[in-house]
Amino acid sequence: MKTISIDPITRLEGHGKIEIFLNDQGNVENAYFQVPELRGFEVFCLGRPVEILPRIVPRICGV
Amino acid sequence: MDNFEPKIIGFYCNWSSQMGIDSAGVEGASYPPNLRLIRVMCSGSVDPEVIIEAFKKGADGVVILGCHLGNCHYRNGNYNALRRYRLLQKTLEQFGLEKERLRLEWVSVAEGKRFAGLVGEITEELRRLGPLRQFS
Amino acid sequence: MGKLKFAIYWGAACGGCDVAVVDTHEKLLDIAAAADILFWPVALDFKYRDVEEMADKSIDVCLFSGAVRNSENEHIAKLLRQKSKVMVALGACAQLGGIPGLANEKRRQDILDFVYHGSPSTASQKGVYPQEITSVPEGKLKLPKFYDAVMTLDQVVEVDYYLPGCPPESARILEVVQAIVTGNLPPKGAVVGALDKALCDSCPRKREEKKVKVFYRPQEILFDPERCFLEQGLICLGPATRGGCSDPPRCIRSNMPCEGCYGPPPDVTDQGAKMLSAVSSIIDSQDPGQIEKIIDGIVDPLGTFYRFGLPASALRKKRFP
Amino acid sequence: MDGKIGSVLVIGAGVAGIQASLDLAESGYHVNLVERRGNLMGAAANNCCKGVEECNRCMLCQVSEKAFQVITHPRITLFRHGEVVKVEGEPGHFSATIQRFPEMNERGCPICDKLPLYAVPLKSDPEEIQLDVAGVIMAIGFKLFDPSPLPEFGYGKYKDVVTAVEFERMIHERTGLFCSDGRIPRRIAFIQCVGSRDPKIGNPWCSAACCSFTLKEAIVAKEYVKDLEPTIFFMDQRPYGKDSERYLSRAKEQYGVKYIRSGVSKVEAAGDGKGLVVTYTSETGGVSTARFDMVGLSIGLECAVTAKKLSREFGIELNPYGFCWASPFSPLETSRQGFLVCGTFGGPNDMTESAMQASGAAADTLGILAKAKFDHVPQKSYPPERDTSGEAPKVGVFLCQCGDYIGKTVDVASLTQFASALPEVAYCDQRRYACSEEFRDEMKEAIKVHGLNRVVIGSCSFFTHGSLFQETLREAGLNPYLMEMVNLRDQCARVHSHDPEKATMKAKDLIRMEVAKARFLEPLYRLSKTMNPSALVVGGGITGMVSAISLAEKGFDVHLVEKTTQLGGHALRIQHTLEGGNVQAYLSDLIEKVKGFPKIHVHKNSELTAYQGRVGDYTSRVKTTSGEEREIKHGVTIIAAGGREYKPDEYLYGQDPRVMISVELEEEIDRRTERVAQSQTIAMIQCVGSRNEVRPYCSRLCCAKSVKNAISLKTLNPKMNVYILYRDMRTYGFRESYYQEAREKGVIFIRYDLDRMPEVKAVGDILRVTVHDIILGERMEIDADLLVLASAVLPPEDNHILSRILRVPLNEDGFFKEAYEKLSTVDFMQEGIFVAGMARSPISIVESIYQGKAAASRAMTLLSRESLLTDGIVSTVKESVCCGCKVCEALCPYGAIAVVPEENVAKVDELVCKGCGTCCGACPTGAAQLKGFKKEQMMAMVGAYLGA
Repeated sequence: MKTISIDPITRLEGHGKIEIFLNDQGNVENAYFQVPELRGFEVFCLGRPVEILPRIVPRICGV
Repeated sequence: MDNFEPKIIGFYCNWSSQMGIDSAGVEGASYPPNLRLIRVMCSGSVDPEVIIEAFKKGADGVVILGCHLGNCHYRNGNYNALRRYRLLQKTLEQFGLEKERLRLEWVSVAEGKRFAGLVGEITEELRRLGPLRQFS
Repeated sequence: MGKLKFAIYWGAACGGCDVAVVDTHEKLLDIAAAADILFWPVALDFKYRDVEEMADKSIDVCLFSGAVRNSENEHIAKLLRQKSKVMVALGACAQLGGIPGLANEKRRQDILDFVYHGSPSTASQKGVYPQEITSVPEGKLKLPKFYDAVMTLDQVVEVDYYLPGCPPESARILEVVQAIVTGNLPPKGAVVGALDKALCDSCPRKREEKKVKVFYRPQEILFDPERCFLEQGLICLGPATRGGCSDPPRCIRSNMPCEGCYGPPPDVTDQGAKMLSAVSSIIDSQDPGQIEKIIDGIVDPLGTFYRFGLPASALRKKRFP
Repeated sequence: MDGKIGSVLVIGAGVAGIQASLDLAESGYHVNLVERRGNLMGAAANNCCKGVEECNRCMLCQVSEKAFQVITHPRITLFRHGEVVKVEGEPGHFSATIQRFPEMNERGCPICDKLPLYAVPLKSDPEEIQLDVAGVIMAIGFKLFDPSPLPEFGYGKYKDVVTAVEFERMIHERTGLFCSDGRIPRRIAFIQCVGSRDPKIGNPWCSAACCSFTLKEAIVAKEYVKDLEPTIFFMDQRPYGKDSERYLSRAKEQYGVKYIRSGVSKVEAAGDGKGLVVTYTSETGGVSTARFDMVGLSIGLECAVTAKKLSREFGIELNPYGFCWASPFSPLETSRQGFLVCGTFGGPNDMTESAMQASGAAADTLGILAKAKFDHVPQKSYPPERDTSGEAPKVGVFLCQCGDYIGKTVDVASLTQFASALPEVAYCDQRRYACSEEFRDEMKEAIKVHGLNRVVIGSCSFFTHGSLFQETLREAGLNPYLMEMVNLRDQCARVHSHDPEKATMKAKDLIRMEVAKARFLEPLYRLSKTMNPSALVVGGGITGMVSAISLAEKGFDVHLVEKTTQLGGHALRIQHTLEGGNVQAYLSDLIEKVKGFPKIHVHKNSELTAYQGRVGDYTSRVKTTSGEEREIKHGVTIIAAGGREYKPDEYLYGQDPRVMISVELEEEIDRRTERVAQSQTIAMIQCVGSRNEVRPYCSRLCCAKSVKNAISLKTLNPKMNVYILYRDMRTYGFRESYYQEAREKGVIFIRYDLDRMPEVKAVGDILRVTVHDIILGERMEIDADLLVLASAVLPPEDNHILSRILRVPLNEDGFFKEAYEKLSTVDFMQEGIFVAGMARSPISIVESIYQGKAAASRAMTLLSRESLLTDGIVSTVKESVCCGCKVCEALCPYGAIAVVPEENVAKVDELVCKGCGTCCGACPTGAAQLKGFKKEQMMAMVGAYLGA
């Protein structure tokens, strides 16, 4: 079985990776989209004073 | 953890606290040998950056020693120490350091014995808390 | 001399630094005229494999933005280091850990639990967590290892220059690139694209006397737009932050206190320690009770003084005994 | 030399003796200080720090520091265990004979008798010594009243009845508060005026210091035992000192100290054998009892044991109470010329007044001293300092065994070996006594032979021996700041004697840390600042004039700036003192004297408009009312701006012509106005505008003033009804006898409370004063012909302007705030500027006189020098990183660091900086660093201990 790995996915914001598995006929058997990135904003925003949030969350995505 | 010997760094001012600390020796009081003292001119001059560095390098406790409030050789340097220490302590708590690891104590010329008792108490407290493992 | 070869990469980042590069607008063309960009995921179609195939040190300059959050970040950082002559930490995340570095106040497991399970917006009935290796009928899928703590770039590879900011000001990026192109580089290890002086030096606000009886949160008062924030009781990290983001400084210009993204000035290693030292020193009280109360007005010291620099600070991360 | 002697004899090394000696020595004279006991500090040594959270100002720390200065001062010769037996000759040429007790124990610590050796080299002398001195300062102190002969207090009978001084020591020694049987007391009583204000036993005076002292004990006791109920039995609350009123309120409000106005008739054991029962008669006459666990007797002050003997031998007169007699307007001069008195020998006093009198006495002595200055210290020459800047660090480590003190516990041999192997250590040696001359010579030799450029000494305290070893470095041609000390004795060996192994380990760490720091030591230099030998005195009242005369007598130029058209200030309106002294005669005498001095330049109608510079070199601008401006250059400044009286807006003042304030009554008495002569009834109300919410301070002099006026009225017309409505009569010290006299003359004293204030109404022709008589428990109406208000003393209106111009602080009440409330009371934190008189706090004329002299004396410690040397340890700013944030500026207690606007960087005035390093700790960019204690040095020490 042949595998095509698109790593990283480019020309977009964020980190991504696609693994495409081809069968013997060369057709796509299965494809997996993976996101290798986690920063955890959900968690480290917790408990922070509210006025700090507008200064933190823009850094989720700067594009 | 029975054999754990805490490493303690103390910053002491050149005036009342130096006289007090030295008089513990003169009076023949005794305390555990875990404290390493560093002389500064005033408790108000101790830089939090240095304290944090001490924790980073593996100090289990830091104590700042100054003249009693109202009796600073430089009038109010010790108030500065107090303000700085409180905010630093609050910040260090957010770093997960027990607040007992950073102490600010006033020692006067006549308090040699009290100082000896204090070192004993601080050492015991840190023994109970256990080692502050390396941060890095 | 042939054209310089550039690589631009992002680790744990938001892409803001890349946008800052793009924000050089038509000057980007000048860069393109002087340099070939061999690798830039946000803009160009090169893959990791292309980088792997390059000869060592065949890239002249790598601009690396983003912190090191997982094994992939580390792996690529090392790869690019191997292939590059000059490694530049671009932006606060690469230099200091940046906003993603705030995660160092949390346990790794707590982050995973909340994001993949506990968060109210997460619907994961089976409680699926990301796995480093997932077996599928066709083979194995690999995800990078999510580290215990966020690291700065120089905690995993050697860094030649630091270009601070969240994001770095475009004009500064351009200046640095021009310096690189002309070979006009400072000694290794230097911070470039910023000043040696702290931000206050270029702050236009009036400074009178630094004595503060109350620390306010910005929503609590109407403040004087002409006067030093700190003197009004608003915590501004200007005194312990490198200047150079712009003149006048950009947050100050927008009537907001500096939050410290340009990192510590040259003689400071722990920006937060220095800032909290200055902030506590201006408290105008000699009453222990009142001092306590005033300090309680600073609700989140770590998030305030170490907002961008937690992984670069002396203690790096929260300790969980 | 003009034939006079440059040496003074000071008798008694208590607070007053220490202060007088230091002032004189600092002014360049030689002092022979004779003390009967083995230790210094006199009664202050009884003060013990109790280690509660906030300092209660026992002042022991400061007195100890001063005592250290005395011991190590090159111009002070200390004779402990000595007594002056004879003084012959004339002022300027006395010959004194000192006898020393043979049983003296020179090895005892001179600071505190209970400590063993502090190896400070002390001069030893033969048993009888002859000294040539120009003047004598008597500071022989007092004796504490012994309550044993008073059976009613049960002292000596019950173990839990102690004197307040014993109580103080007890808390300290047991580091806590315990009854004799070990229980923690819950209820504790303090009885005031034991042995004071008691004519029956021959002590009619008020001992002045005990009210504040007891207050402190009560607060401290409460700090130790949180649920303690301290009760104070008293007649009048008399903490009259500056800021004492606030302390009193705090005691009541914050600490819940209970006050019972009463007379205590007896203290007995309780029937059940537990505790003590105090029987007392309350103000209203009822007899009650209360039970306590402990009783503290606030014992009074009596004349010193040796007072009689010395007075006989020296031919100085005593007053009727056995204290030293002093002349009314020269309160520090005794009956024998050239003999001065200060401290409690002149009368009951607290530490503050004693220290001020001591400085004043020093100023008075200067007049009879030789002009030659600083001639008692041999000028020493040093080899030229070696330039070590290009050299790699070569550290020499010198270790001391301190006899057995270190050697017994720390393995000095292995420590030597360890130190020798440390990086950059080029030489290491050890001796039994590192401070011995032989070893110091060897040290110098080693520095030369081995080319050492840093020195680490492992011995004892930097405090006691730092200067000795710094001197050794200088003698070896090294900059004295290239030396660090490790206190191996007191911080290691002596405190770890039970564990020699760990002590040695710790010693190694300490040496390694100090060696690591030594690597970063830099040569530091003491700067010399020029001294313009002239003074600016702001205020031409009694205080200012006294200061000016003292300075001019010693040959200094004085610019005396007075706002009004004439000299004399507040005193122009005062006729005589409580003691009967003629104020106007004194004043015109003083004004004549001022005029007679060409050195005193009087600027009337003038105000200070600008002021800049630093100690030794100030430039001021003075502007007259007509707009003329002139520039004055001077070396020091004395603020004597005076005070003013409060013009009440209560009690119909300003509305009814029959209502006046005390000073107006005094003028009318003097003029014998008809309405005073014809008055049948005159009422006075005390504390008008003082001790209230607006002005929570005591104006201090109004009680004596009213008593004085009342006596005058009764003398004019014995039939006149004179009422004084008061809250506490504060006739402290010998003023008490006039209070007594007033009562004997029939003046009626009625006490009122804040919650039931007197009321005044004009009812037809009648001026009706209504007061709730607490003793009778009923309202009382006084129909007065005249009503006199004892109004508060206020700081001058323009104090805040002056404060801003001179950059020295005011307290909450608007008076100038001195460096330390109890000692250093005429100094500011800023060197070169002093304050005296009413500008500082309300005081009497006699007190202004010695305060004026005290300020002059303190000023002369600076003016006498050709130049002043700073310490090498000062802050420095790295301008390339300073951002001008101004955090440092507001912090500096000396005003030594400021941001220069044009450059936007902070600059340190090294001539003003005292090297506390507060700015450095605060500096957010790390630009400010304290020389000798830089961050890299601190980091090196931390790293050396914990690993890099």
